[in-house]
Amino acid sequence: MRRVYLDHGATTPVRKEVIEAMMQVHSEVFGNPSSIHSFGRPARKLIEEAREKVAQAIGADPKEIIFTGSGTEADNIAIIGGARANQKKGKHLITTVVEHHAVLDAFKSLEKEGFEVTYLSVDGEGAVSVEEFQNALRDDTILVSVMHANNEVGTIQPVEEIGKICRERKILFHTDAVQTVGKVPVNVKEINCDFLALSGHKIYGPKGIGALYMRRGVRVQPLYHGGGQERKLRPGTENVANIVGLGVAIEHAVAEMPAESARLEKLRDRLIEGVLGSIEETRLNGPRTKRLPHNANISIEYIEGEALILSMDMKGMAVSSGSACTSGSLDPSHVLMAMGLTHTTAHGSLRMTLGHSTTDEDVDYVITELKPIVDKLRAMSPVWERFQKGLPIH
Amino acid sequence: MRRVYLDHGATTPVRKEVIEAMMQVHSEVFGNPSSIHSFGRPARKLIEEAREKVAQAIGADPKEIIFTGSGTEADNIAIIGGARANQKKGKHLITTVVEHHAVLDAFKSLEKEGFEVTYLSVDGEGAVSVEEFQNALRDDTILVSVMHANNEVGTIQPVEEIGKICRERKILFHTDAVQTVGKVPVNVKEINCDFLALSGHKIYGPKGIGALYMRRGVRVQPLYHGGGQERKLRPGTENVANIVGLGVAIEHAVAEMPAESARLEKLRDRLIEGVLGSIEETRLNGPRTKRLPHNANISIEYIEGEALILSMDMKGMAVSSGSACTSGSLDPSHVLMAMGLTHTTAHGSLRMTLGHSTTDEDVDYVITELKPIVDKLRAMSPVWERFQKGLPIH
Amino acid sequence: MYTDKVLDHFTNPRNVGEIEDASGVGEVGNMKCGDIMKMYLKINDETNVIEDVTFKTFGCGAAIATSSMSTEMIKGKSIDEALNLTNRAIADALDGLPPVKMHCSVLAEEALKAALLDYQKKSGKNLGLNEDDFEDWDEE
Amino acid sequence: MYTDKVLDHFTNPRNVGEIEDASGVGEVGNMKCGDIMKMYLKINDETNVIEDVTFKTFGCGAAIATSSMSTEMIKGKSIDEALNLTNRAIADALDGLPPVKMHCSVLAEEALKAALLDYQKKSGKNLGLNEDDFEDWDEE
Ligand SMILES: Cc1ncc(COP(=O)(O)O)c(C=O)c1O
Ligand SMILES: Cc1ncc(COP(=O)(O)O)c(C=O)c1O
Repeated sequence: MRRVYLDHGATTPVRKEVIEAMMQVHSEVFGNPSSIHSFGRPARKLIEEAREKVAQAIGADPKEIIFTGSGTEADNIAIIGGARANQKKGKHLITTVVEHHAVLDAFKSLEKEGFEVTYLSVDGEGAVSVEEFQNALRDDTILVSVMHANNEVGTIQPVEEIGKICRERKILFHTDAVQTVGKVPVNVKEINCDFLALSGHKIYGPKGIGALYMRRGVRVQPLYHGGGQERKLRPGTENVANIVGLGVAIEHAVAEMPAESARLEKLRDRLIEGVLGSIEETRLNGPRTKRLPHNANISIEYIEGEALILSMDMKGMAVSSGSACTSGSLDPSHVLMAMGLTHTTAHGSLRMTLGHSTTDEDVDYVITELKPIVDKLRAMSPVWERFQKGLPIH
Repeated sequence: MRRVYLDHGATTPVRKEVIEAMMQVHSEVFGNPSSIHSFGRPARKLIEEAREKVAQAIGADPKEIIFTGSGTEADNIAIIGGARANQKKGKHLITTVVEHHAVLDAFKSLEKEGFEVTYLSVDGEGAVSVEEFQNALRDDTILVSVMHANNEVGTIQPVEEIGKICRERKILFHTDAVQTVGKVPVNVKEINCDFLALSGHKIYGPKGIGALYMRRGVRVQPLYHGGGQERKLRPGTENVANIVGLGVAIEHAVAEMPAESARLEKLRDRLIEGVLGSIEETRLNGPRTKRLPHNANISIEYIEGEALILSMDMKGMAVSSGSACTSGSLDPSHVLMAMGLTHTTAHGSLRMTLGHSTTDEDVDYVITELKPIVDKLRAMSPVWERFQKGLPIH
Repeated sequence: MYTDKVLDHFTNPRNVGEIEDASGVGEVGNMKCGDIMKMYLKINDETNVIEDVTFKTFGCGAAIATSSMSTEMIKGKSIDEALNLTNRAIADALDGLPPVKMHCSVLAEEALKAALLDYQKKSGKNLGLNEDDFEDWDEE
Repeated sequence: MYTDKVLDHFTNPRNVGEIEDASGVGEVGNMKCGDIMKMYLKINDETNVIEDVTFKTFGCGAAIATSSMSTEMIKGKSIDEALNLTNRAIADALDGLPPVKMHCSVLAEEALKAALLDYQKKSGKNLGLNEDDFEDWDEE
């Protein structure tokens, strides 16, 4: 059976060059980077080389890069660490309703500490409005976090404008760029951000490594305590192999971006058109153009997402859904609900995220195989029955 | 030139079986463990298998194991998370003056939050006294942390007794077992602990992975927020490869422990005797017997540790020191100072930690090569001059 | 995540469909939770035997599998036997469900009881079912 | 961490030792900080030229290297030239020091000044050095 991996938004395979580089570290450069002897020094050097690569990829200075254990950690250090370090200046924070849980839950925890958070709404395509953002600003606003692009529907946010306003008002601005690095240009100077989070496993690097860009001069309160590693913000012996892996991964990701993103965009468009054209009662979620080049998010009405994923999986297609059951919770995607979708439409959403391995044949395969699956699930669905009989959908 | 790695206490090489297992994960099981499709499910399975191995190694239930990004993280979650979750019951905490910075700095940060911390002293061999511990207990004591064995001088602490008293009084007990797993038997039931921290890179596993044992029923407040991974205590996409690596490493470490520890103990004793016998004005730090089997910590009076490390490094010997300059701070090891050593003696300390690769020839090499190095540094030392002239050492 | 039995019932669900002249029909769940189950029963009024049973389900893999399994478990059985079917028995018959999916088995039990309640109303027989019971159904 | 020059001066330190009949001897640092430097000067009273200089140092690699380098930099120089030697010049001559080690170069400068102060006292010449300056030495 053909296997078609269309879940690159969840994680990517580790590229060959990355695996090779990491293997070499594991077998040859095992020293502790904090050791001053000849086993430790090469490890330190590898870390600093990787730091340069990450800095270069996003237009930063190596001194501004802190390696973390994940994108989640980078988000948390920026948001919680940044808010706590600046709470004397004010207690108001701004973010959006469509952030990843790594951001959203960090803000929720800050609310418990006495911070006030404004959650910006989004329009039907998942985009925040700069105007609403401006209206939300207060004299005591100290930190703003708006993701660069959304992980579910791929909407790219106006971070440059928001960043510019924050800079003018000396408000810290964080952006979660976990989904954009290697997909669209990411430059900390253009975004005008003080913090930026990225993650290795979304760009063909290893899992368990992320990086936080922290602009020179910005201070945060550490969340973990211990050794002096990573400017005391991420104490603990460094994950040298994964740091090296991230360096190699980001270097490749940025280099290949122009060609690869154009290639994926074409495939994505064909996929979207193919599915919308062949299956009735489907709709694209998120914007048609201002979206991540590799993201297709489609609602297939009257069937439920997990059932769809499982059925597709049995035909070799790996996809994800913004639906309830995948996460073990009963709520449909907070992103889709924030965009104004009904529960029915949100539950039936299907996210297909393309990547290196995706070919024209993969797209054809999905277009061909999806329809019979949908037909089968709809034949089983009491909601589809209602729809066909013209009865109200509750 | 012969290369002799005697810094296994800082970090260990990654064993072949671990590298192979991790490589296989990187190249074959790249899915996100949270994905329900056929790319994600095998990753989840690998994590749960590794969890069983870790649990088994320390006498715990798999449900009681949380994978973290390092030993430091495990320490922080237990101490900060445990204290915060229980602050309604009391604000008093107890630890020791000889803990690793991952523990000590976590307590320092809790002091800033309003907790009161008692730091137990140690005797001349680095051991805490159960009696002093009992006297320190208060009605509002909620959490105690005593390391299983010290990373610098190898002193094994009476954790079982302390744990028993804590259990009786329903006080949470954490132990940092980063240095003991795979060296001496570690069993959470015998230690009577509620938390236990361990780390991959001290047992021939990868860097950037640790585990926290958290006894069934115990609750902590998370430090990072985001996805639901690792019971919401370590959110972020799991480092599957490193988790698998830790599983393989700990399984081997525990299996080979009886034979390997006996072997290392013999080598260590020969090393200690050789150095003490051939170089005047030297002393063993820490206990002669109740110490980690692979740890030799020796003070070589009247010379400074970093100079010693560098000189030994130039002859291929990788060791570490509890002296000032290695850490970029000017303070000599807090552990040695707590044991009552003078600054002179503390600055001249040398830690040699043996491991898999250590052979009889290595030990001979160190015994032969160390003396001329010490002679040269002493010839340069104004303090040695004072000593020889019978002048007071300030 | 799912046992082979769950996957089997999900992939090849038994007794999917409607029964034109059903003796009782029950529908439970709602769109918010993302699970709706509808069950159709054909009951022999004389023997009280469930001669046919079908379902339609909007929901996740577990929802579909528990629906399918529950129809298999009551087909050809008496009303009394059906009334004794618990959600745990359904889950057990599927070799277990992940904890977060146990509510699906509850839903399947509910759908069956709702269909029997409908039959109670239509047939005038007293099966001991009470409309109110459906409000505070025990979702474990 | 260390430059090749630092490692060279650490491994092969120049001018190690004592001068029996030194014109001036200075010792700075303390055991607490882990660095003690002692410098011996042989000065030609007529020409004010530093004809010989030696050191003894207890301390880290940087402490030994900066001691060694500073003796090289002043040997054969006049007192005035020696007085103008800054810690930064010593560090630069070693192709730099890690930030945490800059204090070692300060110590080397201090040891030299202390030895010159001792010479000032012994010779009765006024070199413009003041005992008090050693208290609040500018450690950058
Ligand atoms: C006793 C002890 N605790 C904690 C740690 C920290 O472990 P990690 O480096 O995995 O953060 C170490 C090692 O560095 C240690 O020796
Ligand atoms: C937008 C966004 N932010 C944060 C994360 C978290 O990254 P990580 O899995 O490395 O913790 C992800 C991916 O899961 C993401 O898509």
